[in-house]
Amino acid sequence: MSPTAAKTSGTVEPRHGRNFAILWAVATAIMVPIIIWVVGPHIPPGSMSDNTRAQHDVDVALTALAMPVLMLVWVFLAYAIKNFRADKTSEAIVDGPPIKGNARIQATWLIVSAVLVVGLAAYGTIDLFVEHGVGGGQGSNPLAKPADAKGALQIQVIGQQWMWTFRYPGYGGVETQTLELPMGRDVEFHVTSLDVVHSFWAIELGVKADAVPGADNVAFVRALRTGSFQVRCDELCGLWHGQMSTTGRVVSSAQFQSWIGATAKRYAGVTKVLPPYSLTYYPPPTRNAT
Amino acid sequence: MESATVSVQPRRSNASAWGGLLKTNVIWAVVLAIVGYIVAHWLGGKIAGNIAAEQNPGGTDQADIAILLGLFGSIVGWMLGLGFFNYPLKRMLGRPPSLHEGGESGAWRYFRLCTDHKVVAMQYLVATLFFFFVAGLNAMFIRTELTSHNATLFPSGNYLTLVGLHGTMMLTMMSAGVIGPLGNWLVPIMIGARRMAFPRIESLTMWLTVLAGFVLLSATLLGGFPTGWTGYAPLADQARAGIDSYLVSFLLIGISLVLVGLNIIVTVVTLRAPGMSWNRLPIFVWGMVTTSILAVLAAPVLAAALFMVMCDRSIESTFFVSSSGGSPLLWDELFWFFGHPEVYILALPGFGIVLEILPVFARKPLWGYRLAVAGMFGVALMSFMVWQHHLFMSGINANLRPFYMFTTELISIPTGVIFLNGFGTLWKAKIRFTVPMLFCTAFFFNFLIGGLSGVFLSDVTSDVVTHGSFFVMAHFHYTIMGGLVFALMGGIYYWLPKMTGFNLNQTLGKIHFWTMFVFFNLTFFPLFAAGMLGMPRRVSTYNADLHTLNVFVSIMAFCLGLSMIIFIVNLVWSMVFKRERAAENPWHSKSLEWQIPTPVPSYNFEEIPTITGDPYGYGLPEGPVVDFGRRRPAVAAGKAGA
Amino acid sequence: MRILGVAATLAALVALVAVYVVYFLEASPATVSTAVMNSDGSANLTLQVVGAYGKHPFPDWVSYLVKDTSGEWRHTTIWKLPAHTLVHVTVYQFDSQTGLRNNFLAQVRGTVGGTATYTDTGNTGKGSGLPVYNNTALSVLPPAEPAHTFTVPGIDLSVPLVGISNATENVCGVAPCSMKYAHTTIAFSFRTPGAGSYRWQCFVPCAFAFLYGFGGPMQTVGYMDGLLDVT
Amino acid sequence: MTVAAEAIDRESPETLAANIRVGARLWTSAAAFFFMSFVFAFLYLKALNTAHSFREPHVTPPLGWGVAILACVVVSTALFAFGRTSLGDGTASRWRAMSLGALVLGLAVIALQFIEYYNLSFGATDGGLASVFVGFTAAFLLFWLAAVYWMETIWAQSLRGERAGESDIKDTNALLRPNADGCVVYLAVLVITEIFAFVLLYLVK
Repeated sequence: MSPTAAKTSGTVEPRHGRNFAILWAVATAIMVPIIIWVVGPHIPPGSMSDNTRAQHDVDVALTALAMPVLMLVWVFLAYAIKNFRADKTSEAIVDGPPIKGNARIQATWLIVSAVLVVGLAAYGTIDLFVEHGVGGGQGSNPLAKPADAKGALQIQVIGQQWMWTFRYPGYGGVETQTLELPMGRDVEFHVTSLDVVHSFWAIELGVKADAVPGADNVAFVRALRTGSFQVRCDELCGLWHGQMSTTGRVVSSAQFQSWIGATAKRYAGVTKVLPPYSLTYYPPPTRNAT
Repeated sequence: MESATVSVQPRRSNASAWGGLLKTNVIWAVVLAIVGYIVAHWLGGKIAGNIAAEQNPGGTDQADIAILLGLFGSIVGWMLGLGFFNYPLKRMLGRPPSLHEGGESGAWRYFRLCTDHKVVAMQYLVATLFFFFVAGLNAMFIRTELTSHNATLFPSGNYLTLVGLHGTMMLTMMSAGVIGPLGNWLVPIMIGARRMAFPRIESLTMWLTVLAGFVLLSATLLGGFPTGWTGYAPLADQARAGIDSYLVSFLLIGISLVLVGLNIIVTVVTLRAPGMSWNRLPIFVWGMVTTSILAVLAAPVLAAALFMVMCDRSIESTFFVSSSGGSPLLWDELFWFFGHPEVYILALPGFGIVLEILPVFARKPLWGYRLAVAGMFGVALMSFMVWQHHLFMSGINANLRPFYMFTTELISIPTGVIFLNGFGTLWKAKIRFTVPMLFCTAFFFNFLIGGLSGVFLSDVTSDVVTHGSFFVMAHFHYTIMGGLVFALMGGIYYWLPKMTGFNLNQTLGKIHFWTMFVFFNLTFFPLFAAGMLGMPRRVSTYNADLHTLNVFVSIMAFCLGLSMIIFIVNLVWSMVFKRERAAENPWHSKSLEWQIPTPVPSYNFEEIPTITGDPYGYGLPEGPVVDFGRRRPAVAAGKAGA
Repeated sequence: MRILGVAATLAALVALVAVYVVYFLEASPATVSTAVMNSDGSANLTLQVVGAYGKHPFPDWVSYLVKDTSGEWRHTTIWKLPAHTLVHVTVYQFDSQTGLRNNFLAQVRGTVGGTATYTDTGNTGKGSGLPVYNNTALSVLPPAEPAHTFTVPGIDLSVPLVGISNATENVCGVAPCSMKYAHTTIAFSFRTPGAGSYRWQCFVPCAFAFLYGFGGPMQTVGYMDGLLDVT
Repeated sequence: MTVAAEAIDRESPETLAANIRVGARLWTSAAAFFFMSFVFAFLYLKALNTAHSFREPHVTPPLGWGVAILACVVVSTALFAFGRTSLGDGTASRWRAMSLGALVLGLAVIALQFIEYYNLSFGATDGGLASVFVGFTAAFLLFWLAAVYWMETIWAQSLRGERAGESDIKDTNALLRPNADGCVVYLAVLVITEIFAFVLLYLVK
């Protein structure tokens, strides 16, 4: 029961290394352009804001970068399945060549993957700063801010079971259940929650920030064109988590001014009874009957 | 280890089949668990009444002290019924330590505390597969609900309970799914030992896992739980009593993971046969060791976090209540500090199985053995340094994000090493595509997609889109189901003939493989798109324009479910009806476990063997890999299977 | 023998699965027709909200009840309503005041005229000191006074329901409550949207003993959450 | 009697001693990671200080009881650790006295902790520190109970002495010392934990 290695027969073994390398190069050369120019434009999340543009570019870049790796494995598997098969016609167990390793290949593999990883991390980090956080929640002290962060429109997003409301501190702290924001102006979202953890996901704007009670989570966006976008809750928050959604609108600056003016007037009565604007709220009760 | 052979013939226990009924066994365990619940619940009601009469005015659903105590009471009853308290009590009375329990023969040993590691492994296999299919059934329900973009089929709360049960049960049972059955069965045999280091603890982990599964199911009787498997506080503080089942169940799994990991590490360190140097240790054993390191160190953090939620719910502490000086972020940090190693607890065993099986069917030595071991250790150690990538959007200190992005991408280096090992082994090989080999090949196909999608999630920019969406869900199904479950299936097809002594049907196996492979990919690949298009996880309502996609996915998921039924049919047909005797070494492997008789005698080795060669010495003109001493164990010496 | 064993196991498993499925499907309360049609094509919907349901399985849970077309009080929160119809809602509210988590919900939204009329016959206790509403139309209710809200986020309808004074002694304990107990009456009208299923809920943290007052009945369809089944 | 135990020879204590040695260290590291979570919880909640209610003014853990518990934990461990050095070298009376002392003090820790709970001027609801205080001490109590059990089994076995043919292990008395050594490793980590707990919960302002 110890089959011996296959004796090298008279036939010349094909040059597997070279063949495989060629196949891989060809497959990669086909796939990368397809990803960039054919698939790429359709990769979400579109181009409604600066964030989604950055996210789209990164997703295309990562998909394109994944192709050489994907092809390496797929082409290899296909090549191995085709070429490295045991003789099906014979019952005898034949061993392959006893190659136990190859230090050079191992070192090359490690170095190449390390270079890739460092490159990816550097790319990701630079992108994160250049794109001022690309719409992700950055906590209360955002690291990367847009150039004119002081002039940004502040909107507070308040999550509660199960509804989003929005406060505009620049307009008397008016609170509404609909989200509208002007096109072409930096917006600074302050996301917080009144009860459990929610996550504010403005899908077409490429904004996502967890709403944590007692915490202020800042995310930036600059909308590039008008239209409507969806807001969904992205962190499981109880019974109506799946229904905790609303539709927001990006409008022109003038339209925004008239909308916010009308809203402030409409809700003047209730704005008077709202708590003063604050980055976090701790409304009672913590528990009833304690 | 010195040892001398005494008599080979085991004395049969003369206890009749009915006699076993009266001894400690699982029937008593169930009865006493229920009694334990009732008694402790009553007691808890009294205590709670004294502590805070105001808080629990006869409420049926809010008496968390009583319910938690009841669940702990059922644990005590369960262990009492199985006889786990007998030995500790004897030790308290000063009786000397021993390694084995009495009465470990006959069919009853499968239904009680048994110190034979092969019996425990079979118990584990049945239990984890049972819960795997229960959880799979939940997945079918979830997919049924998602055929409509409005919540139509299940009431909203019930849907969340289904999602939570599916996630928690899959995660917990699959954590134990390889290390339990295959780890317990193979590790001692592969290293040339007769037993695990702590046989009673081994059995305890198995029975705690079973109890954990049933406790989790009991959530349905207590109002369900709305949190999914991540149990985010303070939603967990707020939820109805069903969440207590989740907490206790996960705690049991945590304890079980610590103990099973501890047991395996100790076994490998101390019980290796002479000649089984660290350099010769089979790669599967290395996979188990690295998994065990994660289990021992990560699960206690989970236990602590669960303990805090229990405190919040019962004595109303405020660990996660931000209006009273706590913070939900504390749960996020602690849970994911456990949670990320946990997902590697679900990956490393797969690496081990695949790299163990590949050389056998490639007829080549494992390529780059040391690098593979280093890769596994790299994954294990680095998995403790990446957890905050689950919290990129959570509003914790944003300055840390570049660091965690870097470490997360760094972990792909040791993971990539596993691919290199696999491919080096396949290079110029003489591959035989048996059923186990098919599953191993598919492992590389699936796990690659899982890994590459992980790069998207590690990049903060891309994570803003994909975090918490179906993209994540597709990603981890590719790594856990496409990776671990495929490897586990390969392992079952590979080792089950040895474990039970009966062959599995290869034709059905191939049908199972191809249906599972095709429908798995058709189910989960479209979900990447669903996530990127804005479908959050765990919702029963989604945008109408994703409807067609979801209907397609659901149909494919049902087909995937059918392929699992093929697997069950194969198991039942081959093990119960056909019962075709398995050969001793049907795959012509050189590893130690295939050199001993089938079925394996209860003492494994008559004499502790001396290891004389590499388990992967294919193509090498080496002698036998093991020296069994004076006698190779007689084939018909014991009856381990059945 | 083996076949019998396998068949028995299979039968047991199928039975278990069936029980499991039924459990998950059935826990929902019944859907009832609730709209009493008027001659002008509008409909009437009559509700009551009680502070404690008073019966099995959760006697201390707060709950909504609805009058079905035959005039019976039913304990369900899934209500069938006709589409594109003016619905006149009358709520008899028997629970005491809790106050809002988010005061924005003190605003009446989405009703015809943007107001609701409040009638308060409950503040009978000593020292309640609260204004007594008598058919008062309000667009903002003082945020400490709501006992509940009736809110349908999908159609932007939200009405805060004023509570009876906490000093009231004549409190109803078992549903359905008769009008002899202290209660408030809230009336408003809204237009139903097109066909579909719309979730509604209460936003006042009125669940006893749960964190943030928002567990238990607040997260259970049949108590403080429900569906408008618009057809 | 089991198949395995009969078919083969009784096990040698050397391997079992190694099992206990490695196992005790692993169990101890698991315990250390468990308590690290509470240390983290303390530091994290203190740093966040949500709603300025990490430390409510009236939450002052009673220092006296804290010192008493810490002293009992330290002295109990010390007695057991020193007592075990004379385990089996013929001076059994010293071992018996010291291990009995360790056990009594170990039980005293549990009693003192309950007395402290009973006399607490605040409840677990009173903010972050109060929560960590109650959670940390309760979790410590559970692990300490396990330590007392472990000490007790060694003590009980040493009192009872070896009787022939009672176990499937050759010389069970030879396991006493490795077992006690393993227990001391665990106790040492519990002492370190208790010191951490004491400093964080009672002293840090």
